[in-house]
Amino acid sequence: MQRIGVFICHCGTNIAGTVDVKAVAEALSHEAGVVFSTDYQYMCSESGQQLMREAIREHRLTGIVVGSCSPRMHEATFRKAAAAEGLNSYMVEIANLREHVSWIHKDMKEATEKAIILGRAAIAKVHLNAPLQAGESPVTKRALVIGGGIAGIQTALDIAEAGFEVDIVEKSPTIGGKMAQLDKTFPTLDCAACILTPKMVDAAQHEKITIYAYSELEAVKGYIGNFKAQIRRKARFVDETKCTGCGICTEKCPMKKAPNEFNMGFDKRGAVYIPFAQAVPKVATIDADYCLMLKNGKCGICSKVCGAGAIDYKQQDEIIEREYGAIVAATGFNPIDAKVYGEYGYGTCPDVVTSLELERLMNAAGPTNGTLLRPSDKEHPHTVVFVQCVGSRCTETDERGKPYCSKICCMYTAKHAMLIREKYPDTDVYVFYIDVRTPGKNFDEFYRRAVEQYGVHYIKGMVGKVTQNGKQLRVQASDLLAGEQLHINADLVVLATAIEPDKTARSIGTMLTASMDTNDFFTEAHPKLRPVESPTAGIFLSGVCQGPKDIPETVSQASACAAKVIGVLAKDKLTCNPCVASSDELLCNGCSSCEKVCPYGAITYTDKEFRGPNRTTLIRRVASVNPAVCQGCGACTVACPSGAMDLKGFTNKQIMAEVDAICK
Amino acid sequence: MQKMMEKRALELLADGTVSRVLGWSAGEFPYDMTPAVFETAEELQDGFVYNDFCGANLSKYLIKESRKEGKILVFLKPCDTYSFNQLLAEHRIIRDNIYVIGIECYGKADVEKLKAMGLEGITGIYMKDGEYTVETVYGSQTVKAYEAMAERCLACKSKKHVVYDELIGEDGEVVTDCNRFDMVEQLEAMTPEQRFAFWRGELSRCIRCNACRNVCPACSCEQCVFDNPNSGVAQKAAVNSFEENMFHIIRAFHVAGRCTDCGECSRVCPQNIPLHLLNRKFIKDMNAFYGEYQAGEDPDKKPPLGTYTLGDREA
Amino acid sequence: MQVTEYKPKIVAFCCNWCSYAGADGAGSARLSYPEEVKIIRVPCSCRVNPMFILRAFQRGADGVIIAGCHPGDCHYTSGNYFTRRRMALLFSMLDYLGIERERTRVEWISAAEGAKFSKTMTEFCATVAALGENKRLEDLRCKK
Amino acid sequence: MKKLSLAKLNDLFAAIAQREALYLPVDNGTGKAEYTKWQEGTVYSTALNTGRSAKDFFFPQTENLMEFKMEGKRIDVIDTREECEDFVIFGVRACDAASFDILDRVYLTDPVDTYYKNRRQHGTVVTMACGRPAETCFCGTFGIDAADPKGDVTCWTVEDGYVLRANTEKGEALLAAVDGLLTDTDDKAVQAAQEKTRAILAKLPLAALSTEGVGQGLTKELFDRPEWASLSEACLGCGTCTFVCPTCQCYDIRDFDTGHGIQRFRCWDSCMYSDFTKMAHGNPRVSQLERFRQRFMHKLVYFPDNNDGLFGCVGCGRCLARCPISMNIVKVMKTLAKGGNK
Amino acid sequence: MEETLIPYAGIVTKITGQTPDVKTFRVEAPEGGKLFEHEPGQCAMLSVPGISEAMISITSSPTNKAFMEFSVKKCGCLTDWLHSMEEGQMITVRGPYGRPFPVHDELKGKNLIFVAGGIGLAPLRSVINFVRDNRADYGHVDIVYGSRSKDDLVNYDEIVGEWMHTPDFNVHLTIDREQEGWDGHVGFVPNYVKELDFKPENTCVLICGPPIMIKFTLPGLIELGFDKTQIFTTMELRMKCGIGKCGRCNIGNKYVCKDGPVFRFDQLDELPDEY
Repeated sequence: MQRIGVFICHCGTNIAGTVDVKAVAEALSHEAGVVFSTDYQYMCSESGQQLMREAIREHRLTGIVVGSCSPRMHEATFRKAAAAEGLNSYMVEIANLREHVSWIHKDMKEATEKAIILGRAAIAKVHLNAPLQAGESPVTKRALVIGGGIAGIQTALDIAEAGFEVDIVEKSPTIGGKMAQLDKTFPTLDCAACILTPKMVDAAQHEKITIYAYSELEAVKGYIGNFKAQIRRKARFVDETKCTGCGICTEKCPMKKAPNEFNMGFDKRGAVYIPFAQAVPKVATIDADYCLMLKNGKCGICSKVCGAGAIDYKQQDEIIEREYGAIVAATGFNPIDAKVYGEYGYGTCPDVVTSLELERLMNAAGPTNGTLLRPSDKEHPHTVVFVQCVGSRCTETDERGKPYCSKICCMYTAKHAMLIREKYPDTDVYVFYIDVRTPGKNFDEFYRRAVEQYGVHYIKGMVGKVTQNGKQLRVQASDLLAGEQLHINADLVVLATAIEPDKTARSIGTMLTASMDTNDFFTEAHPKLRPVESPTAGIFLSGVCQGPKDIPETVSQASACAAKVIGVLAKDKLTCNPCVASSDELLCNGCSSCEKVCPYGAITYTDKEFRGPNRTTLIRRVASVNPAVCQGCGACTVACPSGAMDLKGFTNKQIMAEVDAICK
Repeated sequence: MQKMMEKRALELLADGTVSRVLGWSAGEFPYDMTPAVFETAEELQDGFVYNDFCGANLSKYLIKESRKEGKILVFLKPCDTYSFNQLLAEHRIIRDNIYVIGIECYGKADVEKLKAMGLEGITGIYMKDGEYTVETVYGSQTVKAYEAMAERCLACKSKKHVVYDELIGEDGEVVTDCNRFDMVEQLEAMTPEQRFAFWRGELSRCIRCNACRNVCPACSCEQCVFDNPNSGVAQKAAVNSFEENMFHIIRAFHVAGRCTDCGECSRVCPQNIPLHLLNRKFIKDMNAFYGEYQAGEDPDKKPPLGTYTLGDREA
Repeated sequence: MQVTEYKPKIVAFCCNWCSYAGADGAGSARLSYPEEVKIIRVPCSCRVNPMFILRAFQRGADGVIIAGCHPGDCHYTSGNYFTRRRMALLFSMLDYLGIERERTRVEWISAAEGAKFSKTMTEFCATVAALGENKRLEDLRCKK
Repeated sequence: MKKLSLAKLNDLFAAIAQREALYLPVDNGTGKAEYTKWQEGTVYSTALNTGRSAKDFFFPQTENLMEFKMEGKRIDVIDTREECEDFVIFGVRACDAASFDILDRVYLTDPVDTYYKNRRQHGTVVTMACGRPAETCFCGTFGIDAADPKGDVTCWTVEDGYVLRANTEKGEALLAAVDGLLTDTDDKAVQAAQEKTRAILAKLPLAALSTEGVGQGLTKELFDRPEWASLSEACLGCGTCTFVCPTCQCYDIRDFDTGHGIQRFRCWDSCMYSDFTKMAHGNPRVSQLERFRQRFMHKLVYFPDNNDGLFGCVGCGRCLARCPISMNIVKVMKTLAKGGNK
Repeated sequence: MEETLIPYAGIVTKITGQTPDVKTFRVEAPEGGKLFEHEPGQCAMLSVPGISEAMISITSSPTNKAFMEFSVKKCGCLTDWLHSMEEGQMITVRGPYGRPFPVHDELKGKNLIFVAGGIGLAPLRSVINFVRDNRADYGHVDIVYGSRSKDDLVNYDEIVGEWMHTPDFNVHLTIDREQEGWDGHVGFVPNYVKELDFKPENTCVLICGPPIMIKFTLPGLIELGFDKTQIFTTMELRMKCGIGKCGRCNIGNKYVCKDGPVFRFDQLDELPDEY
């Protein structure tokens, strides 16, 4: 029989406002085994914890039930408090009276009744709790960063600076990501390449960093501290170790029809190419879709011109396996395909472009060498219209767009407008917006400069339609403030398209068993308190893969993420989750059902000797669970027909006791 | 058949291939054979019997017998070989200690069927030309063999031996047009109310004697959850309709994907509850949801509950 | 005359990583659902043994819902896939025994889907309430 | 003796059922008869015997003994016993009727089992003499006459109706209550029926089965006989034989937590079960051999030891028909009788 | 009508820790006093409803009119529960069950030797205290009691404080292995019994302890000239009903709960070897 203490938290008025906490404490005081029951303003506060500790001492408590907020919030807090008093942490159970009761129910009587029932269930469980001891597992002191954009680079650099090895896996031939494609950056207007490329070089040169560019994650096994990842190193058909990046091959390649991704397809590149001058690693890659040699075995020029002998048409994808202690997802984003918004003419009218395309059209290293020219006739545009929120902040009924705000568009549009007006003062610039959102250091000042200093026309309203009208574009829009319809003849229309997580994020999330939201952004362990961790231990989140953010935010999150990773790698051993499966050898018949459903391969079988009747010995095959490998999902417990396999902390009897208490 | 089996068993005993023989021994009546282990030629010659009433599936005895000293000879009918394979896949029997003779089978007789025809006081049963001559204290009568055939044999799924060391008689084929799911389909076609009434009628007869469980080759747990006082679900009696349901649902679930549909559960039920209809429902569903699977057919194939696909149907 | 609607007892097994968090999310967003729903936290939906479900019905539950991560999102990679198979078979068996199919359900609710949690629970509650008291899997001994 | 014409059987049932609950064998749809409560339209089954024995009426498979209310440190014991209502069982065969004597020896000796006694006092047994015994019958081995069963009232099926004889006060009261349906008769028709039955009984395959080699005082001789090993070899350890047996009376006492109290109930148990004698630190009957031996030693030796030679078997043959592996008391008796010094 | 299966509810008024795994529970009726009377050697069914029922020997003497006591070793579901109980809680008790030691006939006027090991002292303690309270009816008393260690000796305080000071009582304590702070005898009970060289004349032996101890003590006693008719023991088997009906505690034709638990060794010889 346990001696149970019950503590009902008011959580200010969060719980006490809807639940009669005194009545709950009183009702639960009559439950079998309860020797102490009380309520308190804030159980999680220092004095609340003190109250619990005193009660443990004074009443010799062997079990604790706290009626409070979600265990996902403060279970650890109360466990620590109990442990400080010498009570095993796993003798604490939480009845979730806030998220599951007071916050969702309005009627005091009903909420109180439900609170009492949840309290009873927790008491019933604690009766069957047993002290659990956490085991330990070693840590591989290397991190994997998936994605080589500014987020991945920053995280990798910070981890490496702390003295740990980091591997970056980047699916494209070079690291740099989206930032490498940008022209200037708000709100300081410094050039993206100038601030990014040194970091890329730092990463390339850092002795602790290994970059696997043109590589993709194939599979991940294991758990925090002990991941095993398979990385597919896609065939570049160029030996990375030999290529000097001289670029002769790219010049001599006769096949010049491949669209240049880096310039958003505005120009062409060769079948063998280096994405841009500052690419890291600066090695050529042969595009198998275009290479004549690879396609029909005729050409081979690049091989002939390469002084280093780096060209290797026979190169194959290679899969390497590496071990890691922690994994960072920095998979980044892409603009959505603006073609779905046919009314804006994208894809049909060549002079309707996206903001990222505009970045390239304005960049000195871009297809126009930095001169803003219309894609259609390479003329200077005199009237430019920006359309905001294309695919962002959509209502639920709009299946083409995203419900969220893409966050960066207001600022980069202000930047674009300002840059155009500065370079080409004869240009009229219109911005159609729903709201202008400029929270951030020096952001609003930046926007006001665009309006006040550069005379950009900001019009609150929606663009209804963009149609080709001769050489010009006819923009139909409404001015909400003036309450009138507008028709503007524009030379260039720029769409601020929403951004979405990279398409590969979903499959990577599945590999990492990291949960994702409906928009395919990785879910953080806690939206406020653990924003850079995935709920899956050992998986961390950096950059836009977690949610839209601009460069400064991305970089700070990347560093925060690195700090978390360093926190894991700095440890020699990790404490394991003690809530793991274990097999009762006396019941186990070694049928292997459990092994088949274990995702971690934590179950093995051995032949063991048992005492049989009349002093005989029986040899039986029985299962045993490696507690460092088991993550405690419990799949095996249901696969086991004899009930030999049970899960500590969530035993069959504990769960059934909760069921009984709830249904009573 | 009996002669051939006996002869071969005597040979294998004599040449030391096996030290024991698992077969059937004669009963008081023409139909009540008991599974038995014979250790000597004399015992075999005295007591070994094989006839149309030797329906018992001997494979489960091998859990115990294959762990004893020496090799044991076992006679397995086609359906028994599936159970044998399944036990092998679950590491419950030691293959090296077993010599399997597959015996051909065209269906076993069910004495209950004879009795249901009003044949009481049976003193002798003789088989000739597809007919049984049944002698009773009240006179004799002839019955067509198929009229006395056990239900499970009428819906035989396979006459093929999936494992054996040698065969006596012919090896058959998997019965592709077997109608074993007919009754399941009939039940499925009923309304829930009708189905509920049907199963209440059947399961309410349960006396929880555990014969179905103890005879089942898949129920080979060291201790059944229903016998384990620490499991929290231990039951000893069919106290009420809930416990009847609980026992039979959970038992069927525990053998789901492992049950070879050997039909022993229904054969032994003293209350004639068609327990195989529960197992067959699971088998039918698994086939329909996750592709054809026959437990015991291929020990290396993953059972439906031990694997999954991304596109499985929703529950 | 006002007919008082039957208030069913609902047990919701929620996996710790997605659906329990989803329930917390519903709480944080103050998205209400009937108080008849009581949540039991399990590490993964695959921890739910058919015995627990029958046990709940025995002890007086009128409906049992199992909520887990969306397929592909299981914290343990594959747990919910096994849940899906097990429950598909179990529910089909219950149906076969003539026990109302609508009393049991599996739903995939992510940590971000507080709204879905609340909506699902509200709907499920209404469905079960319409069925009324669980008679076919009841244990009279457990009735007061 | 009283006579009931064939046509009036249903009237008799109706008349009895008006006074008290009446149970009689009825076909249950699987080709087997089971005791069922009579109501208008119920058809009496003339099947030789019921699938389950008649012991259920006095010793049901499960019954509540008492309840406990638990609150905090307090326990209240609640006696839930209630006076049983009168009832009649019609159509009990000689074997089952004899089994009641055996159950009485256990449950009505000091200390009396009040649950059993209550039912026994309120139940009236109407037996039906056998007409078509089966090959599995061997009640004669234990001195039971299938043609002249015991019970409160004995009934014979004769050519043109039924002859009834009251054997006890309870029986007389029952017949008196339905006297309007009955006429007086002599025992000629009964004797003819009995002769016919006895002639068949003599021809049954087990007619010659004797109790030689088993019985009172033979513990030492039989306990260590090597044949137990082969006899018990195939036993599955299920409870079929025990549960269909009219004389098996072992029980278990269990508690069930209803959520609002503890119900203590008893239920049939089987000495064939591996956990029957299991204790926290071991089991005196380690293997199926010991458990199998216990069941038959109890019926054939221990029970006669403690009950003036009365055997704990009535030869109803249910276990012969029902055992999944066709091992049974007849095979045991014959094996034990064969050469005692093997 | 009285039904022996329906228990009494009693209050556990005192719990005394005897050894690391043995506790003694004092049980009184809610209105005070004993739940029922008993004879030395008889047992009672203790139960916590919902947990389990178990047959436990009554360790207090019938001469104690205020309460009953049970010494319980922690070894299963119910005993674990009892050990975690607190004073003031209720349990249920039914009984008394079984045949007592024949203190009114065969043992009367005899010299008595009690041989006990570990928790085996519990049933004998009832007799010992009965004999102390009826000192004139019995002759010389020897008590041989052994345990694994000093800490495992049950009722140590009572033995040293009271039994050792009872006239014509000789208490011989022994422990299995040398231990600091123990200057008494060291060795196993069977050997110690032989060393003590008891005389069989007009003497009865009451023995209770682990089977292995009984097995080895018996030949020693026979060697000393004792006849099996002079030696009594008490048995323990799985019991449920306590009244010889549920069918599980029989050894041959004898039911331990009804015909035992006290047996004379010559009676045990008549029974098959299945215990």
